Amino acid sequence: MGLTVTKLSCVRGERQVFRDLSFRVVPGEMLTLVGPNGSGKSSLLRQLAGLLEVTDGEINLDGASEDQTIADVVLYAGHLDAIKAPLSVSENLSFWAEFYGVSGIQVANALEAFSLGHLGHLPAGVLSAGQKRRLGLSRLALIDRPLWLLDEPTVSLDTASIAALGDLMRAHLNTGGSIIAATHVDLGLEGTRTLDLNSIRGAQA
Amino acid sequence: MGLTVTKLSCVRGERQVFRDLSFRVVPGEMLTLVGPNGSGKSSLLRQLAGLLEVTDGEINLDGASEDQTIADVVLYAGHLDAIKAPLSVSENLSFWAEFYGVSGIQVANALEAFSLGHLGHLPAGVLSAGQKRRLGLSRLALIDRPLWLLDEPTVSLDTASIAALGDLMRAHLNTGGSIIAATHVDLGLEGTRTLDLNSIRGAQA
Amino acid sequence: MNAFLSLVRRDVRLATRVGGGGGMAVFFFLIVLSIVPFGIGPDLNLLTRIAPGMLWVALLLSALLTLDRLFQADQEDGTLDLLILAPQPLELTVLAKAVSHWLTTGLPLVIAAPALGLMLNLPLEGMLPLMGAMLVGSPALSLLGAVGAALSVGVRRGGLLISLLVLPFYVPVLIFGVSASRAALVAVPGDLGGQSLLLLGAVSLASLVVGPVGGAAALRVAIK
Amino acid sequence: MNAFLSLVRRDVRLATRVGGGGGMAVFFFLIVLSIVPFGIGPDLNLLTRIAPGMLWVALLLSALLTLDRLFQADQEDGTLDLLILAPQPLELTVLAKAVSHWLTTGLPLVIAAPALGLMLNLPLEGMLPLMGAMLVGSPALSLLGAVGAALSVGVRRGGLLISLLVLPFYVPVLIFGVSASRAALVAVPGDLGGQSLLLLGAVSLASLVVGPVGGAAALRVAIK
Amino acid sequence: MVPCCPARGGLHQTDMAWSIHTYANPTRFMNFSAIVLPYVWALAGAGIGIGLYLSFFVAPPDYQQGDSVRIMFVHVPSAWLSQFGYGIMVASSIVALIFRHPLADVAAKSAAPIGAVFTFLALVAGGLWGKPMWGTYWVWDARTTSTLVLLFIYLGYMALWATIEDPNRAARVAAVLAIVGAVNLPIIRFSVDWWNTLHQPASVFRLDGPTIHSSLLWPLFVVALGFTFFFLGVFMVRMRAEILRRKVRTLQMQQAAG
Amino acid sequence: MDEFLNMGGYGPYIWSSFLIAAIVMTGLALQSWFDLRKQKRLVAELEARSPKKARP
Ligand code: HEM
Ligand SMILES: Nc1ncnc2c1ncn2[C@@H]1O[C@H](COP(=O)(O)OP(=O)(O)OP(=O)(O)O)[C@@H](O)[C@H]1O
Ligand SMILES: Nc1ncnc2c1ncn2[C@@H]1O[C@H](COP(=O)(O)OP(=O)(O)OP(=O)(O)O)[C@@H](O)[C@H]1O
Ligand SMILES: [Mg+2]
Ligand SMILES: [Mg+2]
Repeated sequence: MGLTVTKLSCVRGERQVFRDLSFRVVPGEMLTLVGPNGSGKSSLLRQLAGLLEVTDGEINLDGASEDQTIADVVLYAGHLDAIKAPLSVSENLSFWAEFYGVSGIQVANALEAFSLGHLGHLPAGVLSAGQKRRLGLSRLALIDRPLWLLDEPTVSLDTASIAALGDLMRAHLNTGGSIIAATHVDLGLEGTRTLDLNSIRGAQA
Repeated sequence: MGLTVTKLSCVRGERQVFRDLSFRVVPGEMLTLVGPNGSGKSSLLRQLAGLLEVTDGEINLDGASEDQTIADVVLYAGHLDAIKAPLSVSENLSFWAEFYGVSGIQVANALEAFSLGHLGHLPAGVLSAGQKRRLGLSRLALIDRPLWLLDEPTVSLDTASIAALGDLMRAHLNTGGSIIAATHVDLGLEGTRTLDLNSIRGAQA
Repeated sequence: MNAFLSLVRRDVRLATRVGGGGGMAVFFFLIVLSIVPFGIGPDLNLLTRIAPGMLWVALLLSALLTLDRLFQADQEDGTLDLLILAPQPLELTVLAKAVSHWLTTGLPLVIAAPALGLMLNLPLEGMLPLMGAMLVGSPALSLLGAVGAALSVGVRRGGLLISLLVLPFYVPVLIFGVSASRAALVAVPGDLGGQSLLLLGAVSLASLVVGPVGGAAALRVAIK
Repeated sequence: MNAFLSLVRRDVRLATRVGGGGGMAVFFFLIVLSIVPFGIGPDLNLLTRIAPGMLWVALLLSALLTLDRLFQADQEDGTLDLLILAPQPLELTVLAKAVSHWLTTGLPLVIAAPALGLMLNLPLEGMLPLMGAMLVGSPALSLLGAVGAALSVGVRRGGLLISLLVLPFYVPVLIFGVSASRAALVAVPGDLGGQSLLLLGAVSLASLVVGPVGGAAALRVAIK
Repeated sequence: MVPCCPARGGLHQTDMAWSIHTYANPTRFMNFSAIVLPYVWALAGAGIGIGLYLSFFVAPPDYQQGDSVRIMFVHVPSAWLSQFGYGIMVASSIVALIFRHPLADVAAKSAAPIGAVFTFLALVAGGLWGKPMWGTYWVWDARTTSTLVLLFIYLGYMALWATIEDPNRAARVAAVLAIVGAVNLPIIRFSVDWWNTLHQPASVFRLDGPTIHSSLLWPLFVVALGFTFFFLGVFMVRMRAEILRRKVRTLQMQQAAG
Repeated sequence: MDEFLNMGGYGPYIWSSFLIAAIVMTGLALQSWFDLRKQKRLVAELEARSPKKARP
């Protein structure tokens, strides 16, 4: 699924975060958002997901059918992991499977993608920071959506998990999916394009 | 301020996280805790700070006077930033200055240490993830304590802020302070020792 | 439908895990009811007279106390974003939240009402109509409450704010509910009880529309 | 002392920023008071009779509704860890939290009580004693409440749990409070109002110890 | 020889610590309770059986209250045990907090539901007694109110246990509540006593100790003894179940980790 | 017999109080016992699954 962004602007709390941002992402491509803190990476991702108002400009899905909205193609993984502490690890994921209409058989596989299988029946509240993050990310392995929007996905992950995430992202790109990810660390994925929000801002200032 | 840890064990939710951990940190030294997710880095830091029960073993301050407890020498910066969204950036920091008995004049300097000076009057709730983190870390520049316990301090920070943090830590070590920090990324500080919690666990199994 | 049910199931399970589910609501109810006599004095006649009203006010309050976290908890841990982005229409999602709220607060109180009524010396033969009125009216509390909870998403200390937003809308439920219960219990002449019950049902039906639609609209605005 | 005051100041400021501080509590109070007549019917005599009790019950409820976030909010954003590690004794910290809770819920209600009393048709000459009783009794609500809030730190959906934990302890406050107010308002023969007031003061004094000590103990065990 | 002494002292100390732990040892308790339980049940059965016989066939009707006085044989032992249960809870909680006695929090947790049940029974039997005696099931007077508050504290205590996932944390937190509750209990009782004299002086009925005739007192003691053994029996069963529950949790956690 | 059941007119109160006590106490005892049995079964199952993985 491709995405074309034209002259997008973002205003938060009456302050212009960025302006006139235009870019394209084609299927199979990954775009990395970089820029210093506060340059608007998270804001852009939320705008793309439809979770933040678009002040100006347009976001278009390329090759989407008439009745498909952005919510139908996007999988968003933000700063927060959307995990319920009192539910067990697998209950957490099973819920999302059911809610997004995915067969429950996938849950075990998705957990295994981030080596969480042996923790399945623990209450999610006792997980360590990185384990929580991995549980959140395992939704990527569970729900099949063409466009991933990832906000600093590697935070708190150990090396093995970063590698697992890299594998998952590579597989997603290879099957024609696309990814837009904000990050301060290098994910080690080859052939990704980078969008520096700071330079945009510089241009605007 | 030095610290000697003898045969420390940690049990969380009836599961042994680590056992028989012994190490020393001398003044001017930094110890980096590494290990995969769930190996007990955060747990160890909370035990050292006195925020988590010590199942077994001992934690002793070297060169502390009789009536000094760990709470008197430690500055803890955990996963959470301890920031109140409705208060402005400088109000947030001023409160901690007053609460820890630091002169209010220092607040502006501490904010500048992480280039937050120009954001001082904004409500902290509108900060970006990295800006929030920087506000949390600016307590390190504000409150003068010999022992720093840092849990993944670089999360969400951009390159410039990581450098600023590095400078601050170096200065702290040079004045005889000591640091114990858990992290998955290299902080680029020379002459630090590393404690791999995974190898400890391996030894125990 | 599957998504709807899974959300209801999850929320009920969450409520059960954290707060003992309906049990907690009944406990609270019990405590409120028994604290009132401390306040207004132990005159049993007086208590019986105001009992139907007290039952309803306590029902209202325990709904209010739990509304607070209805969307707030989901917003704080990022779940709300994903609920909004999911294939299920947001209106159904709000309905599911309201249903699970009712299952863990309204329904247990309806079931416990006779026991509580006995404590207040209410006549036995009035219990069934009382339960009926509460059964018909209590869904409206959860449904209307969902709108308030959605409006105050993102505002910390939502508890009091929600009360302020929601209480005015609760007034009709309270009036018809009390009058339906009182007619059954205290035997008011005429058919007023039945009429109140009808009106109560109408309010509930209306909030079956207003709740999900209003709640979804409020969420969409609040999240952005 | 400086640390103590700065914590009180911060908490009051926070309450003012997010919830309009005391204003919100007064609004809530007003709404509860105005909803009760709907519940029990518009009999003015009856209302006046139960007015002191209602004022106290509403005072209790608005204290309860706000207790929830007393430590929970600080725990969720990591502030609590730092409060515990700070040089100030934890008992004083708990006291400061209770004081700011009282300043933003108890005190505004005490000040607003005469206006609310007028709404309920209470005699004018009883207002001062009523305010006195509320002034003496309401700190106990915040202080005892702090223990409940500390006990339920880290428990999600703590709202109802706190009510369950705290309400039994509120019973003496309620009883003496109402009896002191009623004696002043309804003119019961004898010096019983004064005696109740004394007992109310005793309860408040006792909770001045129990609150901070118990709260700090609870926090220490709850955080670990 | 000399370096031996401190070592010995040390050994002795650990010995003592060890011996404390052995008596507190859950395994020891499991063994001990398995042996004692049948006798406890037997005593409970005998006490309640004989007590019932005495209270229905031997005890005479009261000269004032007639046969209704027989409700006393349920009501009063239950009321006593409701306070006995809270006493056990507080004592165990103190031990749990101060000495970290491994069995203490198990004991405190197990006592609560039993105490709550007897509080409930005292309330119900009192209410059923009240209808013929006072003309109503319920009055808001000193004893009734303070007993109700006791039930609430029990319920709050149990709710706290039910809400906190980690049993160790739950134990410590609940212990604080139990102890704080104990501080308040006499205050509540005292205050309510006083409150009653203001509002309900007339309707309060009280049968003072001396007026209970020994022909009623004897059966009462026998029933009360039977109830007490019943309490202890259920108490031990619940403690056993609780110890096993923790073992289950530990095993589950270990299998998760391993 | 009738007279005994009647208890001088107090029969319903007396019998229901004794009955409720019997039911509640038996219920408590049974619930406790069932719980104990359940825990025993769980321990046995778990120990069967991981034989001799004794706690250090
Ligand atoms: C629901 C109502 C009632 C409650 C909650 C209640 C509660 C209690 C409690 C807690 C005790 C134990 C006091 C102590 O020794 O510490 C007690 C004792 C007693 N109650 Fe009740 N009671 C109720 C109704 C009644 C009624 C209606 C009667 C008789 C007409 C009655 C007669 C007695 C007697 C004779 C004793 C034992 C004597 C004594 O220890 O003072 N109670 N009750
Ligand atoms: N509140 C808790 N209750 C029970 N167990 C817990 C709790 N918090 C953490 N644990 C467990 O303790 C272990 C260590 O957790 P900890 O957070 O210390 O790991 P960590 O090394 O900091 O990991 P990360 O790199 O993910 O931050 C984990 O296995 C985790 O499941
Ligand atoms: N809720 C909000 N209200 C008003 N302004 C906001 C809000 N959230 C963020 N901002 C502002 O928008 C700007 C961009 O924030 P954003 O979170 O998008 O940055 P970011 O690039 O993700 O930074 P980081 O690397 O720190 O995550 C910042 O200046 C921030 O102050
Ligand atoms: Mg960001
Ligand atoms: Mg960690």
